[in-house]
Amino acid sequence: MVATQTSVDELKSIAKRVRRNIIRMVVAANSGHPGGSLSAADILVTLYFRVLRHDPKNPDWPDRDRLIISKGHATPGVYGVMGEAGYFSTEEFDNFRTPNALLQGHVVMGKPAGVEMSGGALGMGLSFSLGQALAGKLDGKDYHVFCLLSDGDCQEGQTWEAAMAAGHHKADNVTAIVDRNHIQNDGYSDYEHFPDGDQPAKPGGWVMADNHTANIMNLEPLSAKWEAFGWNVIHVRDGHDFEAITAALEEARAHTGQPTVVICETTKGKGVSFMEHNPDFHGKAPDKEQTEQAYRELAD
Amino acid sequence: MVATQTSVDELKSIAKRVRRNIIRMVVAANSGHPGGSLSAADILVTLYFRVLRHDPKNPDWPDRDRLIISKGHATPGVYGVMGEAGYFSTEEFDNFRTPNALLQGHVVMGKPAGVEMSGGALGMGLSFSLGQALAGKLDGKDYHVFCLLSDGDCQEGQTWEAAMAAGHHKADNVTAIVDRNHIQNDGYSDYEHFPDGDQPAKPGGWVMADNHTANIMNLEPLSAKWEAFGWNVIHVRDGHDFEAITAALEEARAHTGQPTVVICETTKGKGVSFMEHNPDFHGKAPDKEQTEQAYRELAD
Amino acid sequence: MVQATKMEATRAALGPTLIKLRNEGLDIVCVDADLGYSTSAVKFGREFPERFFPVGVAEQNMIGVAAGLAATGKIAFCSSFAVFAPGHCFDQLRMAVAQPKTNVKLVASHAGLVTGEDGASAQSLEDIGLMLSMPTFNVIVPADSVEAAQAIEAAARTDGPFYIRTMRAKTAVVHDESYRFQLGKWSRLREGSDVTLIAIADMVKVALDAAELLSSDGINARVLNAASLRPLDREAIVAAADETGAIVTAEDHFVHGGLGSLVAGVVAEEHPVPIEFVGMRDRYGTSGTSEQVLAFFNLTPEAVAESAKKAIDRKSE
Amino acid sequence: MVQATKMEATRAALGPTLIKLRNEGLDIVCVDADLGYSTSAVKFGREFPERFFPVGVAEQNMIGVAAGLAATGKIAFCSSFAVFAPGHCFDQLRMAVAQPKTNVKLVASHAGLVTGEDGASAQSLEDIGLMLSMPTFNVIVPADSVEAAQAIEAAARTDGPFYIRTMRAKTAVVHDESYRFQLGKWSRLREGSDVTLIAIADMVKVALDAAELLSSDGINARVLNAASLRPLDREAIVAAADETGAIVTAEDHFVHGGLGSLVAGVVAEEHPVPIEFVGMRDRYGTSGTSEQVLAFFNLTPEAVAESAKKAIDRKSE
Ligand SMILES: Cc1ncc(C[n+]2csc(CCOP(=O)(O)OP(=O)(O)O)c2C)c(N)n1
Ligand SMILES: Cc1ncc(C[n+]2csc(CCOP(=O)(O)OP(=O)(O)O)c2C)c(N)n1
Ligand SMILES: [Mg+2]
Ligand SMILES: [Mg+2]
Repeated sequence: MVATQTSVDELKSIAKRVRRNIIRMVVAANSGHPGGSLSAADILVTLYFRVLRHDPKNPDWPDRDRLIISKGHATPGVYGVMGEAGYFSTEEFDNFRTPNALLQGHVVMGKPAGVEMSGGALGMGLSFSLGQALAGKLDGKDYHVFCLLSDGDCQEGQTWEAAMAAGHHKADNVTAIVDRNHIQNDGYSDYEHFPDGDQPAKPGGWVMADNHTANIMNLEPLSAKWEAFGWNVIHVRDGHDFEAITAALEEARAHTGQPTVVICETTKGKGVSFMEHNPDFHGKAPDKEQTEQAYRELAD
Repeated sequence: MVATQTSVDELKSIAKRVRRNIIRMVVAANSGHPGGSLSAADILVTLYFRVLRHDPKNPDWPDRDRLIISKGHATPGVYGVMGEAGYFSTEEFDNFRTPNALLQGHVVMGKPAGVEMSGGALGMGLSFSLGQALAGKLDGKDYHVFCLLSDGDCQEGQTWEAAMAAGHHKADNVTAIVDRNHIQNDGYSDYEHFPDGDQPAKPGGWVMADNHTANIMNLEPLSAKWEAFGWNVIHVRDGHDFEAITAALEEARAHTGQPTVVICETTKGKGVSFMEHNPDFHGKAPDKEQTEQAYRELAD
Repeated sequence: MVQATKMEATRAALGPTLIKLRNEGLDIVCVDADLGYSTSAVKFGREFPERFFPVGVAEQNMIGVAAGLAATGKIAFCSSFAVFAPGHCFDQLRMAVAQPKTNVKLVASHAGLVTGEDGASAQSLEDIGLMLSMPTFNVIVPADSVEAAQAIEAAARTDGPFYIRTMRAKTAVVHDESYRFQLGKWSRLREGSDVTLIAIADMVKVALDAAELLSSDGINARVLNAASLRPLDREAIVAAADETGAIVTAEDHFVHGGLGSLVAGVVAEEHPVPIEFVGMRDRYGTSGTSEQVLAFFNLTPEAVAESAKKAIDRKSE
Repeated sequence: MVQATKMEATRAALGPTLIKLRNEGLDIVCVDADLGYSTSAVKFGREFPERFFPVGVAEQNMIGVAAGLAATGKIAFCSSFAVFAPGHCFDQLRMAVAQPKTNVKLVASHAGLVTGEDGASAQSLEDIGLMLSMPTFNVIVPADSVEAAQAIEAAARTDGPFYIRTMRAKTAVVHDESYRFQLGKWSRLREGSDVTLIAIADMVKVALDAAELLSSDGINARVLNAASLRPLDREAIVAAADETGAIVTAEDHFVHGGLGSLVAGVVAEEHPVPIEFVGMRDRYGTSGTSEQVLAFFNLTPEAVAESAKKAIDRKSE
């Protein structure tokens, strides 16, 4: 099964459903990671409904494209779209994060079928993706391996080990996608969210009055880093624009001689106003009132 | 004690003695790492006899410059020069690598006094250096931290974590020095030692008839990598030229606002003809005949 | 069940204790790998920005930077989740801290199954084993918030490597304010002569509850809180073997490499008696609330009481 | 002393065995982190360049790449020194191999004090503990080159994660060619009823020599080669406790977390008897030749024999 040419209107309506699924899951579990799920939702929808060569009814299809979720905490987003794509019954959403449930807190390989790798520890996805890509070349298969990375993933040294090796092995069948939302666990990655006047003299990050950290670890110039590690770089200024994401991923697939990274500028918490740009909702469920508001904002 | 203005002629003769010390130690122990010791010897001599603010009689002097040996296997080179600088009795050379000896196989913090960090596992030195540099800034001290790295160090992800953090914290009191000899444990890092015709189609390294690996993991463009991680880069085309090394290290010390890396192109095994460019002598002692030849070549 | 007056997360002790100690003049610095918000370390960072060093999600670098800071004479704290430190930086702990004995204090939170909903990847069941494999590390597992604060203070005031394991979930406060934590000394929370229950962390309260259950069956169980795993309280173990003749260990961790192995080793060397091990064995965790997960894997007062009866039955072996 | 016909390094078995298995059609690939020359893995790479993937000095990536290869159906071998893998990539082994049970085989050489001259940093005394802390990993410690080749073959032919620990130094070949390695089955190299010596790797020969010493004192020591640590041969341990009433374990590794803890755990659960533990405890290694270092730390036939006598004396306890 090759990915369908879903229209932008359809994608929009799927993405809304996915966002509602995200809220449904974290509310059911009263825990989980909505922020990074919402920021990645449009990327995931584009992948599953436009780009990936996959078959939800045959998740082990050897010729399928692979999608490796390195930011393994973003399960509400991942399950939210896989459920829409038909990988499992959407009733499972309500058992999210319960003992032995199909939908565990962090991604688990094969659970549900179609999840390629276990995760939850950042920095590991790109190595695994490279292994799958090298296997594809060895086996003469033309599948492509996509790997979804976060800000934090790009701070782990293992990602740079993998980046270096992928460049060295000219693994042009790997595409890294960075969900660049500039917010992580402790607070803000860099100055992105701060007016100039807020930048204190001390370099290297500081804790603000609300206990969130500012300028945790700046990744810029991020494109230059990937380039220096041998990668083709595509920068998507709006990581919620389906056409832009699609174009970048198709270009990445077509590029030969080196791997490609697609850096998508996104908004953490995208689509739920009080979660947007808000580190509080990195790993927390909304309360009752907030939930109602979220559903209102995400109504069709 | 501030470093002396040792003349180049003096440095040359010290470096010869250091190289003889290296041979003496690995022969006494019948093991150890001559290749990477010889490649780093001139850098180490320049540091200890020209650049470092240090006092061999007061190795714990709080205001001393720090030299962190990340490539912790290069002990013959490190001890070889520290012995010449007067940190311990050179008779200790003959006990190298024996139980409880002062001179252990890999560097051990404080053993001999003056060794700043324990090592032997690659990739760890730059993080430690950054910690010392941050402490220096906090304490209002003007010491400088130098860190000696190898090819292999630059392949470990931790080095890039540390590089990113040093750039982020604007740790301009750290200087990384890369002993770029293009040879590591399994063989050759990259195509440096190969005429063009020898490059096979398979990217990413291959094993040659003599069981050495070619093109293990290319680090180039290495300068671009450090620049993208926020560093000032100085490239020394001949890492055995005392004046060039001195100039680069002084420039590095003076540079403000960001850390500096000095990439020194060196020859593994430098000074002993049959060890030069030869992966066999990464971690092996010469036999009797070879030893005699080495001493002949290293005679004053 | 033993009534606990208070429920508090041991992880919450870190930030406030570090602030207190810095205010008392200790040369404390803190390195953070993007989990200080969760471990409470950021509170120290808010008070002392120049002494707080974020390094991003990079545990290997966190340990190396802490060791470098410590090597200049500072007391270097760092924190993360127990699953990432030691797990993600074991070699760094071994080389930059354990072997040279640098003055680094790793306070790792979110340990054990009780971490809960994130599931298997997040539930550290091996961190004690990893840390005990580095012989120069002191290893402390506080049972409650009172002990956690005291253990952190002891670590700061004692030169050398320390690992302190804390919990995400609120757990029962089993010590009152008069309690004094001592390195190498286990507190005896209940007297008893028929069997000894030796427990750590959240399982201390479980063991106390088990002792209540046993007492209604006429069995007197001694309960020890084994917070100080290194230095170990060998005397308490030998006394348990000598005086009660049967032992149960209880831990929210793998038995192999953890408390179970420690106790079994001493008993085999000093006075062989039957031991029953309550803890995790052949599998990883699963998602769920703390309560759900502990029940799912049978880390309950009932299971501990059952094991105690079995151990007592085996005395005649 | 028992006369060994041959001395061979167990690490040398890797390359040739992988070549043989690939020639038999197994879908083997190999990932290398710049130590394949030392672990003998490069021999496979020379024969099968398209199946050999150097990644540079980057153990974390090595494990991740191997797991990715394995997930497509390949048998993914990787090798390093025991001090770097698991030490430098523990979390990767846990998340990418142990939890999802990917078909990755880690063959780590240069284990133990016998690694010798490089000293403490290079002497892995904790790798078994780390690997046993991942419950889905099979953990095999071959005693000699004959067993090493067979264990590597068994790993290749058995689905799931395997850790095989090999040695740098040449060690005595204690099995003849008729020996057949079995997962979960310990070989009994010597009969005896007074005490059981349970040993791994280079310490198997040491235990055999100790048994010789003991026999001259009229003591009959059983000697077991505990190569298969997971799956464990519980029956052999229980039989040792039942039939000989005293046990000595001997390992070139820390006692806690290693063979000693494994045996102590089973004995405490099944049949408490005195155990004496020969191995490393409270400190790291030092430089020296294999012989010098083993003697320095008392991992000798004499020490094992002494411990056996002590264990026997303690039977009356
Ligand atoms: C190795 C590792 N260290 C620490 C964590 C804890 N952690 C979970 S999410 C997170 C940061 C999340 O921010 P980011 O990586 O930017 O993800 P996103 O914003 O896309 O959700 C951290 C530090 C982890 N999962 N893995
Ligand atoms: C983390 C780690 N992995 C593997 C090794 C084994 N090892 C020792 S030296 C070496 C490579 C040496 O080459 P290089 O780093 O270029 O050092 P140099 O040429 O300067 O001697 C390797 C892989 C190590 N020391 N540390
Ligand atoms: Mg983010
Ligand atoms: Mg080199």
